[in-house]
Amino acid sequence: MHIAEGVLSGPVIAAGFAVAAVGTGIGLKKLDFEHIAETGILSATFFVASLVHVPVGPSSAHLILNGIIGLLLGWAAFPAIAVALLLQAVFFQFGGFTTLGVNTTVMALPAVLCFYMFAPFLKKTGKTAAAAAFACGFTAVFLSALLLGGALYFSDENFLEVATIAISTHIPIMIIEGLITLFCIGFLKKVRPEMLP
Amino acid sequence: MPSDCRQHPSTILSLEDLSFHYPEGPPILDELNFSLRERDHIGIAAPNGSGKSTMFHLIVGLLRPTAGRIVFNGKTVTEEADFKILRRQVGLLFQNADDQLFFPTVIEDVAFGPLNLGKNKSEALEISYQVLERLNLSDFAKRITFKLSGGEKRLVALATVLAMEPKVLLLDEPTAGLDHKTKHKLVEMLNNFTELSYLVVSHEFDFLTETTAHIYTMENGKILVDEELYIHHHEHAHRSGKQPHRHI
Amino acid sequence: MPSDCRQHPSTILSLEDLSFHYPEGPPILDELNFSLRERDHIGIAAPNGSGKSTMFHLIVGLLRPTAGRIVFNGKTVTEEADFKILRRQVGLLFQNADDQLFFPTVIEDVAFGPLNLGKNKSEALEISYQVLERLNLSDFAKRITFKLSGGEKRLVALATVLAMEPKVLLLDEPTAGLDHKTKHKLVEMLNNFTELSYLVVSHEFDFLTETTAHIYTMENGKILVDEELYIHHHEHAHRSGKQPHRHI
Amino acid sequence: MLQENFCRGESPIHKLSPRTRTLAAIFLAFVVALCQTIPPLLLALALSFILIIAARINLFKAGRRLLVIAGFLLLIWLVLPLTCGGPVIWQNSFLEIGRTGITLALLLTLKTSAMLLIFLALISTMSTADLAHALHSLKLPAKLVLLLLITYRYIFLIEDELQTMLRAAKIRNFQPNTSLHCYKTYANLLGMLFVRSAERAQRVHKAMLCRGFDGRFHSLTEYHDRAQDYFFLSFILIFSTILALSELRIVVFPAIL
Ligand SMILES: Nc1ncnc2c1ncn2[C@@H]1O[C@H](COP(=O)(O)OP(=O)(O)OP(=O)(O)O)[C@@H](O)[C@H]1O
Ligand SMILES: Nc1ncnc2c1ncn2[C@@H]1O[C@H](COP(=O)(O)OP(=O)(O)OP(=O)(O)O)[C@@H](O)[C@H]1O
Ligand SMILES: [Mg+2]
Ligand SMILES: [Mg+2]
Repeated sequence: MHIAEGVLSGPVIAAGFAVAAVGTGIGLKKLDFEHIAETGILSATFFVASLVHVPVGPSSAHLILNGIIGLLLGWAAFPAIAVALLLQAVFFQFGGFTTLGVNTTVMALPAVLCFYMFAPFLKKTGKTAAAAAFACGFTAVFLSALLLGGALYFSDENFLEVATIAISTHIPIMIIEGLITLFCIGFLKKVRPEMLP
Repeated sequence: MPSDCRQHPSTILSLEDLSFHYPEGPPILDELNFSLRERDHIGIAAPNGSGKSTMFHLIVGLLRPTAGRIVFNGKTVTEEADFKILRRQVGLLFQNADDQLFFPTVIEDVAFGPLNLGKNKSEALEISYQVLERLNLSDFAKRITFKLSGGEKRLVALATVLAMEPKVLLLDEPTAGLDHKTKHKLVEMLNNFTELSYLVVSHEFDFLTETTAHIYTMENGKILVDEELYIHHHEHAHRSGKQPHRHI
Repeated sequence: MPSDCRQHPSTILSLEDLSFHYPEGPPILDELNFSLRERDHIGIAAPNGSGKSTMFHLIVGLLRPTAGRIVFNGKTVTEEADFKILRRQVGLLFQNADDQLFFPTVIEDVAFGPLNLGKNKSEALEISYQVLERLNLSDFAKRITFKLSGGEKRLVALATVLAMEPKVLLLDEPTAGLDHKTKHKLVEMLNNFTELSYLVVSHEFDFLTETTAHIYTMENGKILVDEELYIHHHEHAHRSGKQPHRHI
Repeated sequence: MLQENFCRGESPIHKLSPRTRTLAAIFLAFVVALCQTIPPLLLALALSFILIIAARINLFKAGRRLLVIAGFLLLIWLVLPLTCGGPVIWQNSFLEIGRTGITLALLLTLKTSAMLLIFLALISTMSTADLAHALHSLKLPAKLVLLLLITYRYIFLIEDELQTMLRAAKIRNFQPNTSLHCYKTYANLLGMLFVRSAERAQRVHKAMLCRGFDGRFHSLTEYHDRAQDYFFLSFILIFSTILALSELRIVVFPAIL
C-alpha cells in the first residue's frame, strides 16, 4: 500500500515526515545492537513477502502484512518499514522520497497500534488467540486504508471520492490479511513461539 | 496432441533436442537428448553449474525450454495443463529439503500433495500414513518439520513426493549433508523402489553405483550417455586434488 | 585471572572437562577435553549432530558451557570481556557463508572486522586489500556478495576472518558445496598457513588428510584423540554402504 | 526475480558521485512536489526527459516503469472530472464533466510522471549500497543505514528462498484460488520464511559478534566532489529557482502554457 509521488500536498508531506521521524526515532532507540541483524533480515523478509500475489476472486492482490510486522517487531516496525519502502521505491518506483514519510506512517503506525492492541491476547489459548490474530491482520490494513484515505483527503478535498474508492477496494484485502495473519501466527506459535511477543 | 513419438515401447519420458538458457544468460542446456524407460534407474554426476537442477526443473515445467521438446507417455508436453498432468506422475525431490517442507507438522506436509490432487481429508491422511510407514517414519507424523535434523528432513521430503504416487522420481543430490547412516537408509529405500523409474543427481559416485544401473555425466549442456567418459571424468577429478583413499 | 594452567609450553587453547546442553535438551558435550598447540593442524570428522558446530560456538563464546572451562593463552576465559579479546585472535568460519557475509560489497565486508577492532578507514582498507590479494581475490573487492557463487562466497568469508589477523582458525565444514577446483584452491591456501593453528571440521576424509596432521572424531560428547578409533570409525562407514573406490 | 536494471552504465549521470545524485534527487523531488500549476510542471517533465536521456536509459524501458502509476492515474482521470465541479465543459443527462477536475488530473499526471522519471534517472542508476552510503554522508542515522545495507544484502537470498518454496508447492499440484486452503498454504509458506529468517538472523548476529561488532557502524565511503558534481548541483539549483519563479508567476511563459 503506497501513495505515488506528486499526489500529496506540502502540509501532509510534512505531517507524514513528522510522525515517521518520531516513530523511527523511537524504533531505533529501542533497537539495541543485539537486534539489528534480526530487524534487517525480517525487514528483507517483509519486502519479499509483500511481492506475493494472492488470488482474490478473479483478480489478485499484494500482501501488506503490517499486522504481522507489528507483532514481530513492535516499535522497530517503523525503521523496518521505512527501509523496505525505500527499497520498493528503488526497485519498483513505488513511491519516492517525498512520500516516504506518509507511506511509512500509513503502514507502520497501524502496525505499532496493533502490537499494543492485540499482542496481549495472543498468549491466550484457542479461540481468543485466533480471533486476536485475525483482528490484528484485519485492523492493521483497515487503519492503513483509513490513513491513506485521510492523507489523500487532506491533500486536496477533491480527492474525497478517490479516497473512498481506495478504502473500499481494501475491504477484501482486510479479510485476506486477517486470514493470512491468523494462519501465520498459528504456524509461528507451533514452530517458533519465541518469535511472538 | 497426438501420440506421435513412442520410439521405444516402454519409454516414459524423453527429452528431444532440449535447449535452455536463463534470460540474457549463456546456454545451459544445448540440444540435450535423453530418454528414460520404465524401471530405469539412472545416475548423473557432473560439476557444479552444469545444469542438472535446471534440467529437472524443465522436466516438471517449472522452467520452459527455449527449444526442443519434452515427451511424456508418448505425448509432447507444452502447456501448463499438460505439465499439471505430468507433475502428478513425476515427483521431484529438490536439492534443498528445506525448500520443500513448509507446514508445521510432518503429516500436514505429506498430506498437502494428495489434498491438491483432489483427495478428501481422510483419504489424504490415509495415504500419508501409509507412505510414512513405508519409509519407517511413522513416529514422525506429529513432529515439527523445522526441528528435524538435515537427514530426517530429506526423508520427509521424499515422503511428500511419494505421497503423490509418482511413476518417475527425480532426485536432486539426495545425499548432500547426510551422514553415513542416513545415506545407507536411503540406499536401501531406493533399492526397494523396483517398480519406479528414477533419475538421481549426485556428486557421490559410491552412492550412485549402489543405487543406479548407469551413470552418465553432463558436459556443454548435453548428457553424455557414454560410460567411458564417466571414468575419464573421475580421473580428472583425482588429478585436481582428490586422492583415492589410502588407508588400510 | 592469574595465568594458572600453562601445562604445555606452547598450548594456545584448551578445553577442560567442557560440558554443554541446550536448554532442556540432552547433553551435547560431556566433559570434553582437548588442547590445541601452536601450529597444530587438526581435523575432526564426526556424524551429523555430534556437536562439532556447538563446540566451535562455545570456544568463541557465542554459547556458554554448562560446566568445565576454556583456557586461552594460559588464561581461563569466562566473561564476555574475555571472549571479546579471544575473538580477536580466534577466527571462526561459519558452516554457512551466507550468514557471515552481511554487507552488499566484498570490500565492506572484509573491512568490517578491522574497523571494529579500532583501525581507521585507510588502515582497514589496506589490511583488507592485502588479505584479498593473499587469497587471489583482488578482483572481487567491488563485487556484490550475493552475486558470488557458493565457492567464491566461502573464500570471501575466509578473507573476512583472516582480516582480523587471528592466530587460530576454526573452520566449520569449509568444503560443503564446493566443486573440486575450489576445494583444491582451499587445500593450497590451508597448506600455506604454516604459521597459524587451525581446527577443521569436515565430512570429507580426503580433504582432511590433505590439510591436517591428525584427524579426530567425536562420540558421546567427547573428542576421541585416538588414531585407532578414527580408522575403526572409517571402516565402519564402509560396512554401512560406502565402498572404497573400485575404478582403475 | 529482483533486478537492479539501470545501475550499471557509462552515462554522464552514472559518472556523478552518488551523493550528488541523491542530494539533487531529494531536492528536486520536494521542489516539484510543491508546484501547483501547469507551467513549472511542464518544465519539470522536460527536465526529467533530459535526465533520462542523459542517463542513457532506454525510453521504452522508462515508459514501462511509468505503468506503475498508470492504475492510479486512470482512477484519477475517471473520477475527478466527474466530481470536482467547476465550469462544465461537457454534459449529458447523467454526467457533467467539470474543468477543475480535468485541470487537477492533468496536474497530477504531469507531476507524478516527472517525479518518477527524475527518481529513475538519478536514483535507480546507482546500486542500493551506493544510495545507503550517500544517505549516510547526508546525515541519515548510522543505525538506519546499517539496517538498509543488511536488508538490501538479504532480499535477494530470501526472494530466492520464497521462489523455490512456491515452486515446491506447484510441484505438488498447488493451484492458487480464492479458498481457505490456498490462504492457509500461503500463510504457512510465509511463516516458514519468517522462521528461517529469524534463525538466519541469529546466526548472522553471532557472525557479527565474531567480527568484533559492538553496535557502532563505520562507513568506508568518502566522497570527493569533482567539477562535474558542482556543475550538476548548480544546474539543479538554478533550474529549481526557475521552477519556483514560474510557480509564483514571477516568470511567465507564453500563453499556451
Ligand atoms: N535463476 C537463474 N538465473 C540465471 N542463471 C541461473 C539461475 N539458476 C541457475 N543459473 C545458472 O545456471 C547454471 C546451471 O545451474 P544449475 O543449478 O542447473 O546447476 P547444477 O548442475 O544443478 O549445479 P549444482 O551441482 O551446483 O547444483 C549455473 O551456471 C547457474 O549459475
Ligand atoms: N539452538 C539449538 N537448540 C537446541 N538444540 C540444538 C540447537 N542447535 C543445535 N542443536 C542440537 O544439538 C546437536 C548438535 O548440533 P551441532 O550443530 O553442534 O552438530 P554438528 O556436529 O555441527 O552437526 P552437522 O554435521 O550436521 O553440522 C544436534 O542434535 C542439534 O539438533
Ligand atoms: Mg543443482
Ligand atoms: Mg555443524
